[in-house]
Amino acid sequence: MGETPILEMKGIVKVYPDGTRALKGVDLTVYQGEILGLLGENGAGKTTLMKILFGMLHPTAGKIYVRGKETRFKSPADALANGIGMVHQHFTLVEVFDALHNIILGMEGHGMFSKIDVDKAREKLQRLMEDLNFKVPLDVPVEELPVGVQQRIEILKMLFRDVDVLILDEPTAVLTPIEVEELFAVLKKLKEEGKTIIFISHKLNEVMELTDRVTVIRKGEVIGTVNTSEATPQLLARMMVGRDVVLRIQKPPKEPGEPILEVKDLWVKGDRGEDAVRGLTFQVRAGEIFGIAGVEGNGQTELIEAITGLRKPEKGSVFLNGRDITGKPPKELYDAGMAHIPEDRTHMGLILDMTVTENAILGLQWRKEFQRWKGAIDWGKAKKHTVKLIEQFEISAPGVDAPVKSLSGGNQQKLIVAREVSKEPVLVIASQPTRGVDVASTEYIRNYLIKLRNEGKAVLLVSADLDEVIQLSDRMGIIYEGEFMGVVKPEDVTTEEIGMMMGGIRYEELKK
Amino acid sequence: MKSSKSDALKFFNFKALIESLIAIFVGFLLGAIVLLVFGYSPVETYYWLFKGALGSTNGIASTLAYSTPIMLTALTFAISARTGIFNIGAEGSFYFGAIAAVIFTNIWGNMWFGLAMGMLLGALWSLPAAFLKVYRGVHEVISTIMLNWIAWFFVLWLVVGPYANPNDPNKTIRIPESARLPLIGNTDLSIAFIIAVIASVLTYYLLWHTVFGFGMRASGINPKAARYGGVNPNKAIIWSFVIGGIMSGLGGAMKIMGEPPTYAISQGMANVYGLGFDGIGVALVGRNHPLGIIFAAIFFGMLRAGTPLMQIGAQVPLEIIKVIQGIIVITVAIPGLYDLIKKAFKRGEA
Amino acid sequence: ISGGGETSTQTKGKIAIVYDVGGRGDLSFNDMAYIGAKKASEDFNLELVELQSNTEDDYVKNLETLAQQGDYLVIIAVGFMMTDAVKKVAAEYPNQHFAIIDGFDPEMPDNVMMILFKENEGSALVGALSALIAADSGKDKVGIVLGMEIPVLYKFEGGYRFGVAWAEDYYKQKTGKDVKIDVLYQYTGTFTDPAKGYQAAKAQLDQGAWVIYQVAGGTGVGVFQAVEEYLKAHNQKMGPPFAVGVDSAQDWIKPGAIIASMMKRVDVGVYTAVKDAVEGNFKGGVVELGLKEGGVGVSTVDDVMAMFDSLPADTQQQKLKELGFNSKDDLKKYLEDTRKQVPDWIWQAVDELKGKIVSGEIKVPKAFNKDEIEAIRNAKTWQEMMQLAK
Amino acid sequence: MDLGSIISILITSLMAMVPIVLTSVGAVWSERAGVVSIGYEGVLLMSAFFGAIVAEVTGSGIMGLVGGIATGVIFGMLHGVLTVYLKGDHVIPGIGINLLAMGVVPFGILAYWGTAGQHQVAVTLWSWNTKYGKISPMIFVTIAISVITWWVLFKTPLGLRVRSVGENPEAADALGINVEKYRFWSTVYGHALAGLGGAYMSVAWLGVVQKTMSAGRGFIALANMVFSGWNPLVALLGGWLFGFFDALAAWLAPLHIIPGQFILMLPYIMTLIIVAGIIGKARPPKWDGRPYKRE
Ligand SMILES: Nc1ncnc2c1ncn2[C@@H]1O[C@H](COP(=O)(O)OP(=O)(O)OP(=O)(O)O)[C@@H](O)[C@H]1O
Ligand SMILES: Nc1ncnc2c1ncn2[C@@H]1O[C@H](COP(=O)(O)OP(=O)(O)OP(=O)(O)O)[C@@H](O)[C@H]1O
Ligand SMILES: [Mg+2]
Ligand SMILES: [Mg+2]
Repeated sequence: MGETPILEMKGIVKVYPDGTRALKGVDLTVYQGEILGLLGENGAGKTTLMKILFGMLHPTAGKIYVRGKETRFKSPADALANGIGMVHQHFTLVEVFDALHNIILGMEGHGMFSKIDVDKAREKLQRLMEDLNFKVPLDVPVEELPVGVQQRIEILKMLFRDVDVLILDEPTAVLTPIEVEELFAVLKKLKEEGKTIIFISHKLNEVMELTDRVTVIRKGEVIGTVNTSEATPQLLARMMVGRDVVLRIQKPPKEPGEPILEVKDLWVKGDRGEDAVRGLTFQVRAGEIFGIAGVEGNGQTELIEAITGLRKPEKGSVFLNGRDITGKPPKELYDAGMAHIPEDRTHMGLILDMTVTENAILGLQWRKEFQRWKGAIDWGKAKKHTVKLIEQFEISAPGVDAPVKSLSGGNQQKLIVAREVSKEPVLVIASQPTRGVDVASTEYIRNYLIKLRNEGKAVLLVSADLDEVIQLSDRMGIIYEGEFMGVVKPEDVTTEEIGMMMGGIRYEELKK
Repeated sequence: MKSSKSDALKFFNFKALIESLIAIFVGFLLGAIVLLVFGYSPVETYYWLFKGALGSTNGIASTLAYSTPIMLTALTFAISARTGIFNIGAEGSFYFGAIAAVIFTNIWGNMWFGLAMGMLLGALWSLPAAFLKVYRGVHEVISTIMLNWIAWFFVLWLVVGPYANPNDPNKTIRIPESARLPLIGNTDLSIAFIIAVIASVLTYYLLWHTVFGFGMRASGINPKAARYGGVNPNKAIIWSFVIGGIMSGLGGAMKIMGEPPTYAISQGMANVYGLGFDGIGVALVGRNHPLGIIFAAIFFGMLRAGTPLMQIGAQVPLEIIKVIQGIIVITVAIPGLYDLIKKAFKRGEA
Repeated sequence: ISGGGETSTQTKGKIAIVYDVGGRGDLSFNDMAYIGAKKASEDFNLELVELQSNTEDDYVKNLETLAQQGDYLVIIAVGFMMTDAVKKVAAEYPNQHFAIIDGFDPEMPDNVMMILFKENEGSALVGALSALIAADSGKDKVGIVLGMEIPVLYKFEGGYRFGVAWAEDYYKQKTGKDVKIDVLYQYTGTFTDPAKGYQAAKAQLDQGAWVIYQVAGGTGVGVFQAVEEYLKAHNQKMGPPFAVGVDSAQDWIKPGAIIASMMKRVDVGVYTAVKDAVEGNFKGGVVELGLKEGGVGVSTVDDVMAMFDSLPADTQQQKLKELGFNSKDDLKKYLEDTRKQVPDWIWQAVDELKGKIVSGEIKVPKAFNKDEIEAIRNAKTWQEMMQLAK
Repeated sequence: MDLGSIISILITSLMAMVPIVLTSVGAVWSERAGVVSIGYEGVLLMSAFFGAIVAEVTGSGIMGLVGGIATGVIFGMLHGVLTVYLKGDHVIPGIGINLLAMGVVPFGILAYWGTAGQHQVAVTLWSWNTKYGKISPMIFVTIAISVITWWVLFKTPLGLRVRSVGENPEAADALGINVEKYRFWSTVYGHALAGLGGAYMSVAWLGVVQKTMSAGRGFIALANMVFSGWNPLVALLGGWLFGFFDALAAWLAPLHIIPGQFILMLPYIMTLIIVAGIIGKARPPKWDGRPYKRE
């Protein structure tokens, strides 16, 4: 860790055009060669601060010093020229381009009208990937790649530009535990090479593991900076949230009841025609959380879509409360008592350009309680319902008529959970329910799932967060290439065993 | 709590209204410059324009009469736009609505029957584009442009052939008197205008106050989420085409059944041509909101109704009037004009 | 009053003219009506108010707006599409004089003068001219390119066919040789797309049409272009093959490529209506102008020069320069030379037909609707066709 | 149908394809960068008019084409400012431009040449007059432009950036690519090609300026653009196919096999059949028609 800061931000204020004061005079110091953690709840201003550092936003007030020199960034081009690169919270990839073109975009080489020298770029990239042991397929459109790989492409994009400072905005939110491990290995290696890294997260253990120092911000202000070696998760959590948080989940034992969801020999095809789900059979019983763990892209998405009526299964059947619901459209399933918290909240769970109220009744719009008469929505009643959800779930929203996109991701997720639960379902299907959600909301959502289980509902939980599955599930299936490697009780196996099953080794083989 | 409200649930969007008004004002201002450049007096021109459009009962009646068909074709565009579809097929459905009125009122001289058949044929003609979109993935811009041309030649053939008026081959057979839309008061304005306004309000109600419309709008913004929300986006798309077709078909039927003196389609379809396209502009100026469209249509109607006096009084040729209309429409496209002007004023104060 | 229109000080009154959607520049009845009205307004010292129509919906509004003002000697409505509008407005303003070009309604109020033209007669003459030019060159096809299929155009097509059939007979009698001249015809579906006219004429030339009569408004401009290109490709400055213009004397547009035009003297009709109104002789009812009345005819070089003279002076100079002539006389000479490409006996034959039609010996059939034009298309001889002219 | 007729139809279709293909290719480029315009119809008409004026003033057909391009550039800039910099709606300005053209051109013809409605252009581009019809060098220019545009769009850094800006401007922005600059000049390029197509109509193809001569080609070009799947090479093929069926319809019309109106439907029906039967789904650039704002 060098003595002179490579980067300094002083008194940064940011007021958005709509009047939101996102940053209220933030100071930040980054030293050469360190990994600095930036910790804060949803909406604390982390992204805003980093976008300013990257030239994507212009500060309302404040100064930025790069290597001791005051600098103004008009655009990311200036930041990149100064050796600062950023990997965004929401991926900024051109989905129809392959990785290679995404990476070289803007750095294609000489001559706007000359042919892109693909071979040269490929060579450089291959070397880069080998050095870091960090591989991505270069010729597949990125939209066809799993998120974990997309994440790597984002990082490679910056490394390709030889940046000295790498900003990573919540890079682990969408990664599987294995991928997180790999990422951390790479980041540590980069640090050894002398790169400086700013790492944003709300996951305390990650920050504890990776960083040298941590700066905590809350509501646009810096709460403090600590050396990681001197910090504890509890301390950081308190700094971040402003109160003590319980990171433990209380789960009383409970005898499960009748099977609510029964999946029998289900086969589902993926988008590219492959067999994504290969003959799965399982039950979820009343008063039980059945978890599905596994590396993402092993058929979880297709399984959930098939159960929830969004994708036609090839073969097999699904029963809800004894009724055959195979291939039935979502509306019928909701009427039959199913609720679904989808993995992709911005593209599926919510309609971002619609209001909070409209989103709060999405999937319940035909319910009698919101009708003036048959087919006519009574918005008054719908709004009352929305206000109730907002209060009950402590959702922070500008108003019921505000577009839902003006809510932070965590609050958006809470709104989805609130809405789905308000369907009074017998079965809740929760897919990645806490992805990208801050600690407090995560805690809330997890506890709520337990509450539902305690009330006797059946819960099917899919999560890439292994801790989450282990903590919440009564039973869990470990999925690999569309098949269960084992269905176990979390307390009966070790994390290592689960990890091996996620890697494709069957439980029976493990026990041999 | 921030006061950022979306326009979805509100009856009126004040800011959008002000913005449209400012745009129109700026458009007139730029138009005035053009007039001056060509040596015409803007004051006189606009005086005669407004006098022609609003200065008499007749003027007002023409303004509203002009606004009627384009209000309906604008609805066609807006309904689809709200369902995520760029449907420019209003033109074709309009032709079919018109010919349906001619054909069926001559079978049974009943006004309601004529309107119903107009709506039916308009809806039917919208189906090919809908099915091509949903089942073959054909982009609606291609299909509707092609179908408009096909409708044009097909209806042209009906007009000049089977349904030509034997006594006056320059038009089709006429709508029988029993099926003509009643006129309002002592004017040439028929109840078509009222029906169009009702259709707009119903569309508004449908889109914003029914489960059905909710599903359509959801599909338009995010089909994936709509599907998740229990809506079948493909059905929503088909319905948006169909309801759009109904509106244009109704427009076409009323154009023939509700406009004295001809009550027939002219040869060359001169009295039914182009109204579908005009509707796109109306819809956009009305911000794809059925209630906004009512006012936008009346505004366009004014520009049309005012032109004769403008030509006579200020001796401005029709072409210049089109230029001014073009400028006004372009100005309407300048976004945040309201904010721009507000900012400019603030800067002035500081 | 500011404004771009000609403001004559001291005028004796006002006349108004309402154009149909084709508007000025249709090279057809709107332009011709303007020429007549302009001339009348100059001769009688009147103020001329012109009103264009955006769409057919504007007709009533335009006429009504004028009638309301009540100070026009006569309001001239150009085009059959205004018939209903004139009928309605005239009934509402019985003291206002109206004249309508090409419009007819049996119940028209009697303050309306309906000026009609026998386009079939004029078309018969150019039909005969075309067919004889073809026969003389040993060809067996002539063509007609029309605009949108509307019944008004049947009159042109029917007359043209009659002329062709008559010419077949004439040619046989003159030379003793049988000829069969086919008429290639196509309705392009538009009056506004020169490219469509160009393509249609090109297709007809490919298929052997030797003279092409255009009845297609703006679309027809493309017909001239196609014929001129054919001449260029064959290193000819003048036809045959030729195009035939319509409505106004269009020969000046492409000298050398256009042999003549079927003139429809809307200008004469308009002028007469204004004159009657000025002199207090205005009478409602039908005024039908045929060959006999000079309402239609084949353009002469003088007609073309007069048409050319109606252009503004600097436009004329510019045009002459563009066409490569030093003076109007050069242009005139060139037009005369063009006509000399057709032997005199053909011109005489056309005159002979004209004489017979004027005298009433020959009646040219007039197709009003699809059935009638079909009957003419199916008829074998001109006599058979004449039977169809009741 | 003999060989001569086939050659003639081919030539006619190649000549007819030029304005449609140029406009489509321009629109492809502009939409690849994310900017939609429906004002091409008006641009075609106005550049036919201004192109002819420039040709006559300079005495050069080539300069006439340049004049058409300049007209396109001006309206492209107008559209670009409104949509790219002021973040306005992408469709409305086009409607305004089309209206404007319907006023400017008839008025302009009368005001400038003194002849109402039409004007025979005195200076036209050199062309090769064959027995089977006129062949304009612009056919080859059009083919070249399509191929070059395709190549630049898919093979060069410039094209990569343009496409990135239309697919995901945020991604481009985050890599220091000036989204607004690329979008703006892409819009200008798109309209410039339409301008060239318009000037071709008056200065090279028909030798006439007529007040309605665009006759829907701007819209056909947009349909062709979608048809092409936003690919300049396919747009070339599509434009030619359309021209071919158009020419074939004109050729078949005098034969009167079926009522004329049905013959005239031919190009439109064939397009529909081809699209429905073969092409199917075309996916527009993801951010097509959407303004990009950072904050
Ligand atoms: N585009 C925007 N317009 C208006 N306000 C915004 C915008 N983006 C962010 N904000 C505001 O700025 C504040 C900080 O947001 P920011 O995205 O920086 O938070 P964050 O710390 O990154 O949160 P998270 O952990 O959820 O990513 C928020 O409270 C929000 O209200
Ligand atoms: N268009 C907008 N208008 C107003 N505020 C906005 C807008 N977009 C985002 N915000 C604000 O920005 C904040 C952060 O937004 P962002 O989308 O970055 O959430 P996030 O960082 O993903 O949150 P989370 O970490 O919970 O996922 C939110 O608090 C929200 O209020
Ligand atoms: Mg953030
Ligand atoms: Mg976040």
